[in-house]
Amino acid sequence: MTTERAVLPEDVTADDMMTVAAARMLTDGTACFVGIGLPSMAANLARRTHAPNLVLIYESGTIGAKPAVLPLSIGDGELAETADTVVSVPEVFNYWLQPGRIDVGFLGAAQIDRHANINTTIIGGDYAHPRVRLPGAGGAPEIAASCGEVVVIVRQSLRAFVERVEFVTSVGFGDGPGDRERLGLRGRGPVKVITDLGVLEPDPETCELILTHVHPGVDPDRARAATGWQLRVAADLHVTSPPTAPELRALRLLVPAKGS
Amino acid sequence: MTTERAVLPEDVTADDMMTVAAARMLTDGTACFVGIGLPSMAANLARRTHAPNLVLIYESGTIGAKPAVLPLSIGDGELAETADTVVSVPEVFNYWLQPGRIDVGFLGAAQIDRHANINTTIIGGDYAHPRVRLPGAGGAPEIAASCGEVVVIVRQSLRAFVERVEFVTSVGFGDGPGDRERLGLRGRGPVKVITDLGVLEPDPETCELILTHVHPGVDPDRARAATGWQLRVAADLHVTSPPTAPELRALRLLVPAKGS
Amino acid sequence: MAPIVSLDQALAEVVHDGDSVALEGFTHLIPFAAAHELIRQRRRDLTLIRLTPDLVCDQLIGAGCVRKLVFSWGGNPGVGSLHRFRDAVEHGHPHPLEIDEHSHAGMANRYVAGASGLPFGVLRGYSGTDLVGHTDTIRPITCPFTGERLTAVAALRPDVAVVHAQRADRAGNVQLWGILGVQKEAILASARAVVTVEEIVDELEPRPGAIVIPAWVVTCVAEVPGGARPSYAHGYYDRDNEGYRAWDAISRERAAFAAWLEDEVFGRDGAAA
Amino acid sequence: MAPIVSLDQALAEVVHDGDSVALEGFTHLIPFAAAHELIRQRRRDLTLIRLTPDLVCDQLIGAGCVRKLVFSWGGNPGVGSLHRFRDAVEHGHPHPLEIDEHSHAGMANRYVAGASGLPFGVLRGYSGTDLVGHTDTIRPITCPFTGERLTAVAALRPDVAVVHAQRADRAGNVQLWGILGVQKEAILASARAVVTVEEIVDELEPRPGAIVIPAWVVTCVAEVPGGARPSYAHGYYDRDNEGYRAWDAISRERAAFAAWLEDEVFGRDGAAA
Repeated sequence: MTTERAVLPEDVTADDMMTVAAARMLTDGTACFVGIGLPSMAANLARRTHAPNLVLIYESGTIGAKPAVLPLSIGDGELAETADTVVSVPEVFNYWLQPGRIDVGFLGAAQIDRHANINTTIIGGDYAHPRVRLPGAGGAPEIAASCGEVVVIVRQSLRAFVERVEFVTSVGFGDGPGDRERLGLRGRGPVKVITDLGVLEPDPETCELILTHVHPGVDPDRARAATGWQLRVAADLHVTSPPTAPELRALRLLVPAKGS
Repeated sequence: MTTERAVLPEDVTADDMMTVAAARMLTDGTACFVGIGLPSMAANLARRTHAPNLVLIYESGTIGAKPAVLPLSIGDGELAETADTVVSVPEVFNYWLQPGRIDVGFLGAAQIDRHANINTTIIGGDYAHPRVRLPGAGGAPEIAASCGEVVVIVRQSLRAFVERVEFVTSVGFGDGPGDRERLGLRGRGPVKVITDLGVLEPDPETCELILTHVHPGVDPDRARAATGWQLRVAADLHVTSPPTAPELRALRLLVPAKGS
Repeated sequence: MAPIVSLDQALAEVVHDGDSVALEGFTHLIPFAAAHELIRQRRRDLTLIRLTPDLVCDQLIGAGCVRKLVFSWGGNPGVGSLHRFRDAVEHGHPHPLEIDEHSHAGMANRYVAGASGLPFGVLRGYSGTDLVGHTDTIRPITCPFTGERLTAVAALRPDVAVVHAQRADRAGNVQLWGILGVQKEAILASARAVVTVEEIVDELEPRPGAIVIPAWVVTCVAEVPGGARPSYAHGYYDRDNEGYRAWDAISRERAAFAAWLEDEVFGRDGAAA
Repeated sequence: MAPIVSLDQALAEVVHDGDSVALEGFTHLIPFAAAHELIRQRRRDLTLIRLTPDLVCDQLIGAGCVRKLVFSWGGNPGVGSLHRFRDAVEHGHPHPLEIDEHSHAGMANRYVAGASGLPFGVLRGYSGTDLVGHTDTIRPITCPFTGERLTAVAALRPDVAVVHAQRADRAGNVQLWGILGVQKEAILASARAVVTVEEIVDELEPRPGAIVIPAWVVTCVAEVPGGARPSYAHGYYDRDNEGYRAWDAISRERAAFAAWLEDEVFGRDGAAA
């Protein structure tokens, strides 16, 4: 169990580390369906570092977008101007996402549970009278269902990492092994959950998310304390390698450090 | 019963009269789904005479085509160059034809029967071993089903006008009253069959095609003799008015008279 | 073939209280000016249909125009919550809001079915999600060839579609380009369609990536330059991202929103728009 | 991302005996050169899939490459019959031809279903026609919301799509414009796709009405100027209507066709094409 306590350089935040770690999950030349926010940031970082031929697909129908500036929405004009082609919203979901042509789906989450199910619909109360009404599904349910695999990016906290999501907006592994097949979900589902503390991966046996990586300077106990279920730690826990100079340079060009 | 025997001028053939009579069926400002051959000729004649704002739609996805020359196929480049918009073949059938947006479908036929059902599939033998294999359905079945109404153009002969088509490629009135509703066909179906001898229309009671017009110089008996069922003649049989000078001029520009 | 009229006339004639109104434009070409005119005309009990209710729906909901929302993602893109939408769902203010909630793929296929004259669309979706339990517009369907279980969604057939586009010609043929969203489907699925445009031109000179909606499927067209702000019109002006960020503060408190409504909506004239 | 190869290499690597091959192009951009190369390579037992089998299918059928034809309209547009097709159906020459016959709307929806990863498509069609009784790829389906009876058609999932387009860039991104037909659907419904183009260019300068097929869904591209003749390539050359008329005489007699095959197909070189 490798637990040398490397720490991150002063100028690298946990969010920076999370974004860099997420970007590293993307293989050059593959196609990635990109959610807005952290996923978009990480995907665009990947395209500027090790994956220049990453094909970015946004639910706005922009296929092969190469934004020079980070888009605020999934429908910024920049995406259409730089795309290989722009198709209608029905087409991007029916012809491109649904058949499983897209290798990786990159999603965020408000709540994620032990079996990597995602909630972006309500928190507290019931559906008719929620305490907090979240935006809802968007493209996520079908991205989670049909992409070859799914990578989730979410900050780790007791609020976000729960035993069981209050509302299943997008299915990870349902109640466990065999559920994706039973539900007819053809993609492999979530293979990695990238947080500001480390990386979680599903246990092949139980489909339960376990901690496989911590970021430099993060004690596994901190990750446990930020998780709403008994988080298991992989026998061979790894420490994420800190951002390289080129990764940091590219990240800073993408998102200037706070205050700069 | 008006039966003054006007005759057509020397230079006007029965086909010319058929085309002119068919063109007259189209109302300016309506949308017309055009089959190739005689229908296309008649529709383009209408656009050059009384219906300049007729919207021509071809199954090649050319919507609002304004061909300067008569196309040989339903996919000539001229149609795309002059169209208001060009859509894919799935779109023209799903978004434009199927919902019933198109007022008139203009069809040809190899065989048509007493109830205006159309055969363009086989003649003689059986389906597996036909004596004559015809081209088949193309867009006709759905044009016949979904256009507001249908106009058929076909030369009248014992071979073409049969008691019952050997193969129902496109449904007119099936076996008679109520069949279109029963089959879920939402358009009114064939309202006119224009031939080189006259015009047939369905009897509102029986949906049987009866002779309502003869072209100038045509005796109703000639039409009867060219029909494979006991053709009834309307009590108030009319004689088609011969082509006007402007109609003839436009027709000649469209299709030069044989030998000229 | 589609008359060119003023914004207020267009909406007064085409949109009535209680109508179901598809207000589309996917981030791009959102018909803000038309929505503000609906507020000025004090339309009530509308069923608002939109994949991504963003500021435009927050405003209509806060102004009390909306009885029911049919949607798939209700947020302020890249910023956060829609506070008027949340206030309606969480506290029933200004009055309770009925919702019919879907995913983007489901909504897109509901429009496609409507545009195609079909009662339903089919997709691989919703399976295993809790969305299924909260609407009657999602049902299972079995493939008659393979026996495979898939999902059917009910067609959308709005009374009216309201969209914004870059241009129309004097006959009312509409041209739009850039991100296409579901506008064509929304227009073709709806019984009537109002289109606002940046400009009326003599000739729709062809453009790469542009689609044309023929005038004969459009009810009327109104020329409203800037009609999509703070959203954008590709080739005319950019998205006002600052405006989207600023909305968070404006919409957070009922009073601030009411003041905004007075100044920015009721304080302006649709005929002049 | 899609390799640029020679015509003969492209087809030798991608199309095998017994494959189902979608050969599309709706009057426009018909891949004649690719079809002739299939004849030269003496492919056998192909299931040929095409809405409008015209001369290109007449040639493949007459040359004995085709075991089964999946189609919706088999004629010589504006001219008349396809004599080789008729000879195969009526007399089993050069050998019997199995057929799966549909309407254009049905075929289009079968491609759409295939491109969408669905096992079937739904349409209002075939009801009351005799087409229903002669194929098992048409079945009734009931709307789970309204109970309405509609028609389902089985998805098309060809082994290979072969299409012709105007241009590709060096990465293999394909651009086509004019009449679009079902080429995009055919490519996306198929396991592999070969695209022949009029020219390879450095940059796909955007064009009105053009669609782009990304290289990552294309298997390989071959540059074949004139590859659609006697069909046409919008912006490059016109349809050879005389050639279509002339085909009637060439194809009417088996001997004349055999002579044409020797001279025009086997007498030419695919690598040079």
